[in-house]
Amino acid sequence: MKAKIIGVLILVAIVAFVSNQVLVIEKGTEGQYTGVVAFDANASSGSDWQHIAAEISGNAVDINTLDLAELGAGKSVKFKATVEEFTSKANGKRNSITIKPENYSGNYKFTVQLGSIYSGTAIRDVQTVKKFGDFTNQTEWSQYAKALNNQVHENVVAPLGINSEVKGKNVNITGAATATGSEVLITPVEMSFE
Amino acid sequence: MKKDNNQLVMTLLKGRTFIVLILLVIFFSFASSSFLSLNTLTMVAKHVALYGILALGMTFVIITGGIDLSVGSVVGLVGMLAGGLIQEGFTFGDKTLYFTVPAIIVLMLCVGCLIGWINGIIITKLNVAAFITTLGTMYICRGLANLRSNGATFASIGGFEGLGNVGLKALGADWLGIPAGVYVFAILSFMAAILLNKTPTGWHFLAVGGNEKSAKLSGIKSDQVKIWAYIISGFCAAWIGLINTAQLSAAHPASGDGWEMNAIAATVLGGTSMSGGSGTIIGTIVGAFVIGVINDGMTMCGVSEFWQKIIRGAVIILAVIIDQTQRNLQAKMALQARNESK
Amino acid sequence: MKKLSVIAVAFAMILSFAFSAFAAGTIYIITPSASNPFFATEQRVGVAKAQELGYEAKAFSHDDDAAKQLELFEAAISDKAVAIICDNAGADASIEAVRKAVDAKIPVFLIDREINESGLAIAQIVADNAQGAAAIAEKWVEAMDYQGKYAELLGLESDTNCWVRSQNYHSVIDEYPDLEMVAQQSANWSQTEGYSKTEAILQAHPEITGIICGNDTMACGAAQACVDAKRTDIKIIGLDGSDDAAAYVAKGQMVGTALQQIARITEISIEQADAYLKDGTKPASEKQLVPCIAITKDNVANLSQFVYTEK
Amino acid sequence: MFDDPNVVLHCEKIDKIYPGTKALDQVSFDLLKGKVNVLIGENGAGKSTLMKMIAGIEQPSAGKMYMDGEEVYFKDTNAARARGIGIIHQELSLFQNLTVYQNIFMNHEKTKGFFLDDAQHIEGAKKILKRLEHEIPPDTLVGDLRVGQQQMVEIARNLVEDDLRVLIMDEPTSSLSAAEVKVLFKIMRELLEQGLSIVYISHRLEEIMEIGDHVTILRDGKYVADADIKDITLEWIVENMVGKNTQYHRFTRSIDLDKSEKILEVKNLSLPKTGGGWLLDSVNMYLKKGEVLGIYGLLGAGRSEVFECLMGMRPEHSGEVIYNGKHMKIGTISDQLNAGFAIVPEDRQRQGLVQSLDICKNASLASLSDFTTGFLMNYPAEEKAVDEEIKELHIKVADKHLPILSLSGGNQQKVVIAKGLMTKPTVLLMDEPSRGIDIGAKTEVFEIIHEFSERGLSIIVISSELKEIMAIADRIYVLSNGKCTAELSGSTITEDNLVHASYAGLGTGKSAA
Repeated sequence: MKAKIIGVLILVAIVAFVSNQVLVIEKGTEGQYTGVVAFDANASSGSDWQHIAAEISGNAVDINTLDLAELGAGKSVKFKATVEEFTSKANGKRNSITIKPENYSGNYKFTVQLGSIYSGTAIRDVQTVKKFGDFTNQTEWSQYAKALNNQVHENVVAPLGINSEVKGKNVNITGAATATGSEVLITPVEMSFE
Repeated sequence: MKKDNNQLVMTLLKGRTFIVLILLVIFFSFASSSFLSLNTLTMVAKHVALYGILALGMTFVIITGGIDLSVGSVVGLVGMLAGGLIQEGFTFGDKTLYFTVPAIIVLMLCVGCLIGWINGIIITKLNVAAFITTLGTMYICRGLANLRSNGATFASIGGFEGLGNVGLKALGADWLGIPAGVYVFAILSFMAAILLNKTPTGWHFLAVGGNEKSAKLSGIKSDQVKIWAYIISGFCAAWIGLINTAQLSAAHPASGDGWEMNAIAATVLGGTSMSGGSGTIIGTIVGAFVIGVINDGMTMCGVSEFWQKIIRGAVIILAVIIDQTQRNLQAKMALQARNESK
Repeated sequence: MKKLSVIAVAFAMILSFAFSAFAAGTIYIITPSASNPFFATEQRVGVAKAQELGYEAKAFSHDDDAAKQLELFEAAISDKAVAIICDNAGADASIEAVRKAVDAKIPVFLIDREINESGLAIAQIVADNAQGAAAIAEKWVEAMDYQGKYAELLGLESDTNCWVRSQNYHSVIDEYPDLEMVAQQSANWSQTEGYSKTEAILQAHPEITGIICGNDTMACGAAQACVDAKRTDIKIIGLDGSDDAAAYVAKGQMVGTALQQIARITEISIEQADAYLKDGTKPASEKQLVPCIAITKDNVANLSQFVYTEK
Repeated sequence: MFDDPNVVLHCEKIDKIYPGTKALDQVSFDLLKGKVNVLIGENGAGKSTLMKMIAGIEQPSAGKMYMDGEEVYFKDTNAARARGIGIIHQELSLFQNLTVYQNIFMNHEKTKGFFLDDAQHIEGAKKILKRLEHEIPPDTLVGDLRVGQQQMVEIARNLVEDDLRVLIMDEPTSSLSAAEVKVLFKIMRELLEQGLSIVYISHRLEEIMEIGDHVTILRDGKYVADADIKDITLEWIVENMVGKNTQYHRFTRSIDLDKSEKILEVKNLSLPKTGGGWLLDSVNMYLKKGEVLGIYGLLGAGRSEVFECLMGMRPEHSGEVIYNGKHMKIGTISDQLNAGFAIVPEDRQRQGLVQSLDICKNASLASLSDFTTGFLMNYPAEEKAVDEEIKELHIKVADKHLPILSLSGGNQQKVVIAKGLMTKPTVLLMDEPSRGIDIGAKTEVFEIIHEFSERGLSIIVISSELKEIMAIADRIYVLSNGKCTAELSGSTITEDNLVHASYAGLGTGKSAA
């Protein structure tokens, strides 16, 4: 009996102590107390986009002056070309055009990806506005790459409303290019049909 | 002549763990030039504290003839609950509760006790073998620990001034050059020794483990005594959950995986009999140090991970063999003494 | 007396392992379990390179236990190691261990995985899991022809890399609404579990045509399960670039894997440690991403022992 | 309501029913104040059970107990202890792993604040042990003490409380030396003077005559008689204990045992007891071919130990065994089985049968190697042999593949006997073969024993039931406290001889007869 009373008293003391040592806040308002802002790749890429597009345009070199074998992980390029073919895969999520650059006579094959899903991280890898070290970890770094690809679609590709009618047209392209084997993949940052 | 010989061997055997500890320290001091230094010894003490505290609770459980396999998982679960309370708070409806660190410590110790209590109730009232019960709670607690965050780590253990929950890291820091865990180890060891040797309850642990039937005939509530042993074990495990989280500055759901084995090993090395009824706190502490010195010593000597495991296993088996030898010799000497007095 | 001699033998045993040459200092190489060929490669290459440059090297496993990792770091500090190379046990849970070493003025070089904190380690030479996962996922999506049902085998859920890889697989795959995940299970990085979980999934969801796996050991288990179940139609990918996986890729039983150039990464880390110890040269940036190489049937011949050589 | 100033505790028609047996049947008992109340009866008469009720260890199935004019109910030992009732158990119930003073004060700890007051414990222990004239150092481990000393500690435990009113002593002298018994009696008299009441259970009849005041006799769980010691004789006690009820048919032998050769002879068989003393003390025995030899004795007299030695279960024994005229070295159990020994153990459920196996497997378990072809079991051969045995022993079995527990106790026992016989033994050892089976089955078991002995099998039977052993045995050895106290045959086999011899070894030096 005595033990039970002591037990209850201890329990009451614990409850009293704990309820005295608690801060109750509205759900989701932690930020006001901590000042911590969660990482948002889209917000970050949005504000960086103009600088990055400008940087890539500024650094871009004509494709005919490049040794394509050294393209590797990515370079900024610009060129004028003729559209050879428009392809659409995966219900229009993987659109692309194959092109023939002006004055090019080599046997590389050139593809411009037009989304809405973009592969690779070429834009992120050629820009210097943000570095890997600016991010907490590679997850954020890869989210950032994806967010930049989304910017490409929103700002560059989507407004043009490209479809199979572009075949045979001439196009001016600035963008980031990568190569695997003899295939060059271009992610555009500026594009205009004539 | 032979009798004196026996007595000498007996004394050596009784103090064997301590002798082994001294020999190990001497050995590693020669094997690794940097071993015998204040820094190294502090480090060893810090590492020993982790499973030493678990072993304290385990000593009570094993003395009563049981076993607690759940302690390692309780370490993980308590760490995750504490980490979650600091980083995400406790959401209840549209309110979120952020507890202060002292409150979190109290709550987590309660969680440890609660799991111990559940273990004890299942073992005594529902008559399930201790091995099975705690094996079950071991899996359950590990699952809950992972479930709390879906396997992710809680990294913001430091807390935020604005939320008033700063301070857990102090449990992982050094105070006056000695890690906080070592203080906790010392205090809990002291309390455990007092409890076991200086209170009626302590006698009851030994009585229930030594001869449960007689204990019942003496009017001791053996079920309650056993339940208390598991509560103590859970309490100790909760401390390790907190200390480990503080030391890592992060709560990791895999924390404490397999530590119950270290705790059992330390307890057994310390001379606690797996069949219950005998054991000392000081023995357990020395046992924990033996394991700690072997671990850290071998690492500093560059012994490969695989060999470390082999040697650790051999040491444990050797300890039990020697323990058995001691018991046999003791029985032999008692018989001898009796025949002489006849 | 007999007991004492046994103890003496035990000591002698430890002794024989204890002493190796005293050199320009000891480099500690701490990795996850050496039972996995990937991490065994880290230890093997690391020790070899360190000895080549005149250091003593000690290699240990933390078994993905952050507390054990901390103990190993503290042992290294007590042992006055000159540098620590570490493939860590968790991006958040490892920060404290690195901080301890840095406070004790021991340079730390992280390999393979990064930690969520900059400015502590001298270098974080990270295999770009995110890029690797995305790259191989793209190959897989093509192999799947952008449609079908599939299952995912996750690694140990408390491991950061488990989620990095999964998220990046899904960042690619989830864009295609016709690809539907019908099962997601953890196989704890283990080949045995990969095998048994795949068997179970095939029973429950015979309609799947693809399995994405968080690492190669699980992928090998999954591939073997599919071979045994005569399900040659199932497209499997893994990540790491182990020789075992390469064998399955070469036979067409796996679509591909992403090679983390772990041998190269380990060598770089030792070289950078050597440079730092000799004259304090730090690498240009702390965080260095080493890209992964997507390995498919086309280029699998170039892969051997985690080293990719263009032929 | 019950009120008698001379009675401390009154039991009114107590029943105690265990699954299958009625241990106490309408027993009433008066515990007289300031007296030594002696309880006596054969093994299993219900003495210890009655005392367990009074001490609160177990609770009666029916009946009431009164103390101080009011009804009492003891739900546990604490409740009985609160009424001043203490008990010294038959089996030592000490903590071998703890010290003398810890044992004495267990659950009666003295504390200073929260903490144990060991100084007071040691002081108190010293005082009590001094009173008991056994000045054992209080910090000795109880496990290191002689059994006699342990018994003293057990007694000391009960004396430590001042409020003790009733002390129950269940065979406290069974392991004490003569000198120790003297001290104990002196203490008992002191306690009586202090107004304590004592219940005393013992098999040592002459002790009872010396210390007892009033004797109550139980038999088969029932009250038989009670009387003041001064009014009665030893003969009266034996007569009431044994009773004059059932009679078994005595078999007539066709074999002339005088001409039969000795098949087994045991010389100086001794077996040390852990904790001092002897379980068997220089026992000499022989067994002739075709003979049914009886071993009679009280519980703990060393009967089963003889079998355990012969079956190789007690390698620590000493002595010489001559088997078939040759000196025999006792090996392992399987060696002994191969040599032609077979045993029907005492505890059928725990030692005789494997509950999880069926009837057939239980019967053939000891002789499986006879039914193999290469490494594999030859099931047809096995089943045929089992069928034969079932037929021969008249085991009532519907299907031999039914679970063993589906059989009645008597038939289970026959399966155990069949198991022994299937090893084709030369010597069959049967430990209490009639225990726990009904009278019809008993007779059948006896018939089996007789029949096989007529065929030349030599059988040793242990029994604690006088009538039984007298009916079946050609010759009887009586064991008492590990010593062989009598060899009876033919006309010397009488109840009086058996009973007196069975108490003879317990005496404090002189024989009780």
